[in-house]
Amino acid sequence: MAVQTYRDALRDAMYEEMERDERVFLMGEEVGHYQGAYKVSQGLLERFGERRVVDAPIAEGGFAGVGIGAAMVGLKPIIEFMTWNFSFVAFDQIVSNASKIFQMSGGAIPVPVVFRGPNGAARQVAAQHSHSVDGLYAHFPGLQVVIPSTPADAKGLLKTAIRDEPNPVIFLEGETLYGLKGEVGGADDLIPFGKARIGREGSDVTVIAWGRCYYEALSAAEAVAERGIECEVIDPRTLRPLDIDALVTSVEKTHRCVIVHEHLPYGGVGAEIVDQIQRFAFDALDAPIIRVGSRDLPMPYASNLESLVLPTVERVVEAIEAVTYAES
Amino acid sequence: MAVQTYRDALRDAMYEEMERDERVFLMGEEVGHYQGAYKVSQGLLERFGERRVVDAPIAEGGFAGVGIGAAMVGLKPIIEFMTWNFSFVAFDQIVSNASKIFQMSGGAIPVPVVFRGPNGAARQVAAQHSHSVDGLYAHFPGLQVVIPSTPADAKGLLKTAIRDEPNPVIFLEGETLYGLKGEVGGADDLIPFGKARIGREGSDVTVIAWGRCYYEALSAAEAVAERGIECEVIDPRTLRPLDIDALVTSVEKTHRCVIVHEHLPYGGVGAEIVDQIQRFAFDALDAPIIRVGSRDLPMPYASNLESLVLPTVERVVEAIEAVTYAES
Amino acid sequence: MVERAQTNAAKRAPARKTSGGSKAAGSARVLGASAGKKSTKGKGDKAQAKAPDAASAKPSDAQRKPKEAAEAKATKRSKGAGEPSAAKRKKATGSRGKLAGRRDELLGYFRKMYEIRRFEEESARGYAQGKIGGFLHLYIGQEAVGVGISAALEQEDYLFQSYRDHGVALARGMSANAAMAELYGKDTGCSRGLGGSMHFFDVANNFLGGYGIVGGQIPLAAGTAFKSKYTQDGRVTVCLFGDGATNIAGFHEALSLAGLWKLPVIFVCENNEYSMGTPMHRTSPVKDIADKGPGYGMEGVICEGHDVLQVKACMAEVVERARTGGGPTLVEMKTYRFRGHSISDPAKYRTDEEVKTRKAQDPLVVCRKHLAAAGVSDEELAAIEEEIEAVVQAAVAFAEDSEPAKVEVMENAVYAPLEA
Amino acid sequence: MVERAQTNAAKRAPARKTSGGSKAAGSARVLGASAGKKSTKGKGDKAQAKAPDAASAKPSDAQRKPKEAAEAKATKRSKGAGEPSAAKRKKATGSRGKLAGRRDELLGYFRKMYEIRRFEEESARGYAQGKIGGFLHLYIGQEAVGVGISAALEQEDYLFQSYRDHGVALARGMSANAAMAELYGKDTGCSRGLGGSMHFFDVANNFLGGYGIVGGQIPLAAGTAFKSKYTQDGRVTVCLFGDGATNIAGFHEALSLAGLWKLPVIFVCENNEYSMGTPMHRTSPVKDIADKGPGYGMEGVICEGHDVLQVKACMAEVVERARTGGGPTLVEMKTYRFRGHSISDPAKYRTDEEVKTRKAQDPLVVCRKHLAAAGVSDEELAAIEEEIEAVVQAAVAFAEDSEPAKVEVMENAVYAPLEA
Ligand SMILES: Cc1ncc(C[n+]2csc(CCOP(=O)(O)OP(=O)(O)O)c2C)c(N)n1
Ligand SMILES: Cc1ncc(C[n+]2csc(CCOP(=O)(O)OP(=O)(O)O)c2C)c(N)n1
Ligand SMILES: [Mg+2]
Ligand SMILES: [Mg+2]
Repeated sequence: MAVQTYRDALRDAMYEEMERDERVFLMGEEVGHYQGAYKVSQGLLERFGERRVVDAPIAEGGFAGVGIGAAMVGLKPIIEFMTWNFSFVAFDQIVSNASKIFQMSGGAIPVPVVFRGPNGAARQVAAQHSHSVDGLYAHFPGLQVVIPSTPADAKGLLKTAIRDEPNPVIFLEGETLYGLKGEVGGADDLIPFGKARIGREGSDVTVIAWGRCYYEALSAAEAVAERGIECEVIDPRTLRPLDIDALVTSVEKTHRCVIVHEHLPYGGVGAEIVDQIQRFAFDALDAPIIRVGSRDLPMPYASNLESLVLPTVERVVEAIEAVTYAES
Repeated sequence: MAVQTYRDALRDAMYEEMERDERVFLMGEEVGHYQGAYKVSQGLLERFGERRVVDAPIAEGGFAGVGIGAAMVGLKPIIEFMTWNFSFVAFDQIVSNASKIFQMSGGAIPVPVVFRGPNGAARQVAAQHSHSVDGLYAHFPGLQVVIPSTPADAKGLLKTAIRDEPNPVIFLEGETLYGLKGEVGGADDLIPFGKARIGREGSDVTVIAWGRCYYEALSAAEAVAERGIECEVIDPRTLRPLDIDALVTSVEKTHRCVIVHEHLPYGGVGAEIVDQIQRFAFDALDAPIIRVGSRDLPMPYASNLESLVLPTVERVVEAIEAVTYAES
Repeated sequence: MVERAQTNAAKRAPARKTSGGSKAAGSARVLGASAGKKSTKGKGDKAQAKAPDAASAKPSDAQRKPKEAAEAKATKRSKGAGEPSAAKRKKATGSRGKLAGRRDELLGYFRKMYEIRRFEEESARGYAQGKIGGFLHLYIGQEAVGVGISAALEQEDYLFQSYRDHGVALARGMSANAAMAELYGKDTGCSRGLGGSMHFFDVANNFLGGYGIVGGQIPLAAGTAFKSKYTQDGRVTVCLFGDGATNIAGFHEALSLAGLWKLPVIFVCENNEYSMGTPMHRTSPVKDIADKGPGYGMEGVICEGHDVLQVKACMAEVVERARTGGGPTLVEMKTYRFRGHSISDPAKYRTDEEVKTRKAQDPLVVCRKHLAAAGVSDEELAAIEEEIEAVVQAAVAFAEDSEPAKVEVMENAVYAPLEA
Repeated sequence: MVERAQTNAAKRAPARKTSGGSKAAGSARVLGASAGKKSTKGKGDKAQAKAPDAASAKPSDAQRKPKEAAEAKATKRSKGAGEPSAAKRKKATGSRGKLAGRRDELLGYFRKMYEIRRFEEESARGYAQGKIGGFLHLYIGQEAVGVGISAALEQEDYLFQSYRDHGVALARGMSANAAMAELYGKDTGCSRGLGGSMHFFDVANNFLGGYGIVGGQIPLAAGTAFKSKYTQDGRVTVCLFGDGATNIAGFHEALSLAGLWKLPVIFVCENNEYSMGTPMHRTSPVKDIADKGPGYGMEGVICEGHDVLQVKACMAEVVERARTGGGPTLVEMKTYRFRGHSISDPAKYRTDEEVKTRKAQDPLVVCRKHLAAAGVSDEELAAIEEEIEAVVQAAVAFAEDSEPAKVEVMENAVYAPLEA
């Protein structure tokens, strides 16, 4: 297997799918001539030309709608949001149109569009640029929400997203993960939606984490392992559909659960997983489930404050200690 | 105490606060000459004139922004969304500006704006017009989310919302509640945010419900009371801030909990309450917490299907039976 | 242990449909201008309003302005801010001879417009009887727009509309049965009972939907036009929306993109003078919607929307331009709705006189005049009316008798739901 | 048992501030036109570019066009679609005598523009040193716009800007200390370290913020202007944004509302020819942003944004109109940024030649010419530069020495948070 960065894995997924299927095109701000604000689309313009790699003006609601409309009549658009923060100006298109047209039309019109881009806080980009939107979009039936943490998942899941029909896909990348290296699959290695990946096996605590937080979870697991606490770290990879079976199976083994996510704490995916686990594994639980997420505040600019708001390895360790009633 | 409809209670709250404070104005589509799409602003134009009761073109993002901007410099705008579905085109203004400016400015610029309008499904208005947005907006720190179920709460909470500083208020009314009658408070009876109301006392199951679903909860409580199950029905009234103390206190008494809401099931306020209760009352719980919400589907038009999607008294009864391990 | 519903992918919308759509509106493209009497300049023209039924085509008009193509030319808008708005409307003239040659075409238009009118009246009745629920926005008064547009399109062209979508869907070729069954929430409805009044869909006729969020459909239309440019499929997209919709985000972003990329799309604003209860002068900073075109690098055109022939002629020209790479146009159709905004709106915000004046330009009345000029007798029209009556009554019966909307359809038309 | 943080309401922004703002840009309103040499027609004018330092004011110009007021009149835009874009720029002429009378005013502009330039250079340095984080968008090259605008405003007028906000904030009167401390994430920063580069705020100077979502600030500006109309406070709001921002929702909805309600607001597009890496001809359907004004019922005006005197003169006129009830204007400032979009952008999408050509119109160079014409010596300017150098270095030292941003401020500036 080849070793690649997460960024290149995404690029290759698009490249290969565009080679494979003439209907696939990429549209977004700076995706073409600039090679992508984060260089994820590097080289695509040169290979596929302006017809299929389309620089869009700053009009997210407009070009999200263009993607939806084009998908309604048979194209397979990949719409890049320069970051997911900017999807808020396209929110109505995503929620009122993309997620509903398939059903409103009585199943007649599928909308196979992929919306993708970096999600979550980069560093010190402050309140308007630091959103993790996973908790937001997973709320809506008719959307599928994908959030890969490794280069292999990035590639395999993006390929599935592009080929997937009929509902739109919200594909959440990690800006702070773009440089991460790892092995990736080949042109035909698709990763199905709805299948969690066990990143580390363990018997004492189930730690569920995705996106960037997957690495905080792994680090915390390493840290507590030294003290004899063995964590099972699971990455759901897709938040909708959610592989609740895998999560519940693990909790039935460990009897304890910590969830780590970057999104805001009120509601969201984290709370949904808590709800499902307490319903499906009520008798198995030996301690309350604890979530580690962003603190409940708009993101401050100053780095000393930002690091108090984002989830950290220390906070994950504390949560693991709390559910195991361990001393720190 | 006077008896009024929920609609008139809202109108009077605005009327009284506009009398009291020259800085308060109402803006929205059809709020003036048309007297409000749902007649909530009946008579306000005649009393306060076009300067303070402002008919806006269909430009929710624009006039939500006008409300925020006006609030930044000292006015106290009430911005009506004809229904909350239409707030999606103003989503970025609400989330990126209204909820954040107070903090981004280092606390220098409060944004005392009230966004209000009917929330949730009316009847058969289909996928794009049937959203309950409580689960959506409660996610964001910097917003306060209020959802009155009775005429008294409607009036008292709206008055607090208008007088409240410094953060914006999301005020969610019930279209299907507008005609409901009840006693209401006087001009100076404000109801504080963050205080739940116990609608029915009981010892066996805590049923938490708000908005329209409060009535489904009460009906279900009546139904199971005949079989000797006594429910405590609690309406949080404000979802952010959330009176978790009151909810936990009740669950510690009843050891069982059902949550009823109209919003979509994935995440949202319901899941948040589950999370908090299982954290704060873990040992008190004798059964998993069960939520009754909208089914996880875009809302269909046909009435036979719509009533399968919306929460019903029957589904609440089933949930109560489930947490009490009762036979139906 | 946990079961999750997982659905099969539904069939994709057919990528291309080339069979001719010889619906009532007729599939033959009439390239020249319509004929008819000189259009009024607006509601102020009382003289005209006083002779609603007379077939008043004046041969002298036709003699004065013999060049049909020139007449059909949609008025170019070219003005800056500050200038008083001086929208010039296209003036159509007619002659008995000209119209006689368009007899069948006119009959087709009449038939379809009358069908829409009667369909809407039956919808209102069904609503009053509680058979139809939700919101119901009628097209009565605007029939000429939908029918004239459809007449100017090829079967494979794409069409989008707002929630006020029954008339346009019927004009595009949807059967009254499928339309009425949708209103009744039945499985035989055009959206299988899931969409209702505001969300009609008809993929076979490339009617890509009615949409409930004001302006929300406009970027979608830029999207289908993008597809046409991408695949060079030769199709044109037409997107309708109201006057009120021109103030919202979707209008701006879609027109900006379409203007920039020269997409084959026609943006048609049905200016019925009101957005809900608010007259346009209280919602728009400019007097004519067409004036919003130039800022998007496209022409703004005004057309008298009560005359199906003028609508057809105007659309034929701009559609042709779009089809041949000339880019988008913003067309303002001056029209009027005779009923309230929706079925629950008593429309008290306008005077009886205003409505009466406008009813003199009822598209059916105007069309009847053309028909008379073309030599069609009242008896012939009465026969058509009778036929249509049967069609509409059959649609109601069909809707009544159909199976209710199905749970499986609802559950299968969404991917990856939670098991709640 | 569960603790929830509950905060005190912070103090409201002062409702009114009437003290004169004699900041460097000067509070005296100069009503007439600026003086200076004939402006170029764009980047093609190489002859001009070759003499960047010569004081080339030609007395003969002034004699040919003696009427200052007429010259200052911003060019009215009036064109429809299809016409070739033929933006006429305001042409300013100058005479040594005229400029001599504006000596102090010019020195004030130079001082502020130079302060901005040096501040930005130090920002870039702080970023390279890792003292400043996040995104950093510099104002270098656009100084004349911010300074000229501020000069045309009263202290109590409201101002909004995008994320490219340092220069405008300084022009408006923010201290370099508060600005630099904000970039360093310190409690003494203008937003107490919570906002950072993109979110400067300065309530005392009615600078109502820098905003990160493209176009997001524009409706807010309509909101403060609405407040001014509501309270008749006589204030005008100015809202800046980039050329790229004119394609987005917020631009459209805000201009529609302002045009409809005749709000006292000036929309200033800083057209620096690029949105990030994309030149304007690939983002806008029209060649000049000013052409987007008429569709909103407002005049579109083009101004040469590299000349602070022209900016001031143009703004003075349209601000006066807004203040006296004449409604909003869309002003297009033709400008250029010398650096990349943000500090991390190498700006490879433009040629060295293009940048070199534009640097001949560096606002500081242009201002120096005016100063020379006004009889100001190089020594005098060198002394000012030295003063400013001290101010900027002091700001860096101040930022370094200040306390980091405070947890309490962060926690108190939001109501009703969960206890996570
Ligand atoms: C974004 C949004 N805001 C408000 C509404 C409520 N609404 C439905 S139709 C309508 C009026 C639309 O007027 P216009 O665009 O002129 O179309 P018409 O109804 O006249 O055909 C309004 C305000 C909506 N559906 N969507
Ligand atoms: C809604 C939104 N989309 C995208 C971005 C990312 N972005 C930031 S600045 C920028 C370019 C803006 O160009 P312009 O409006 O011309 O302003 P300039 O930077 O040239 O001053 C983009 C695309 C954003 N901040 N907000
Ligand atoms: Mg209308
Ligand atoms: Mg720019």
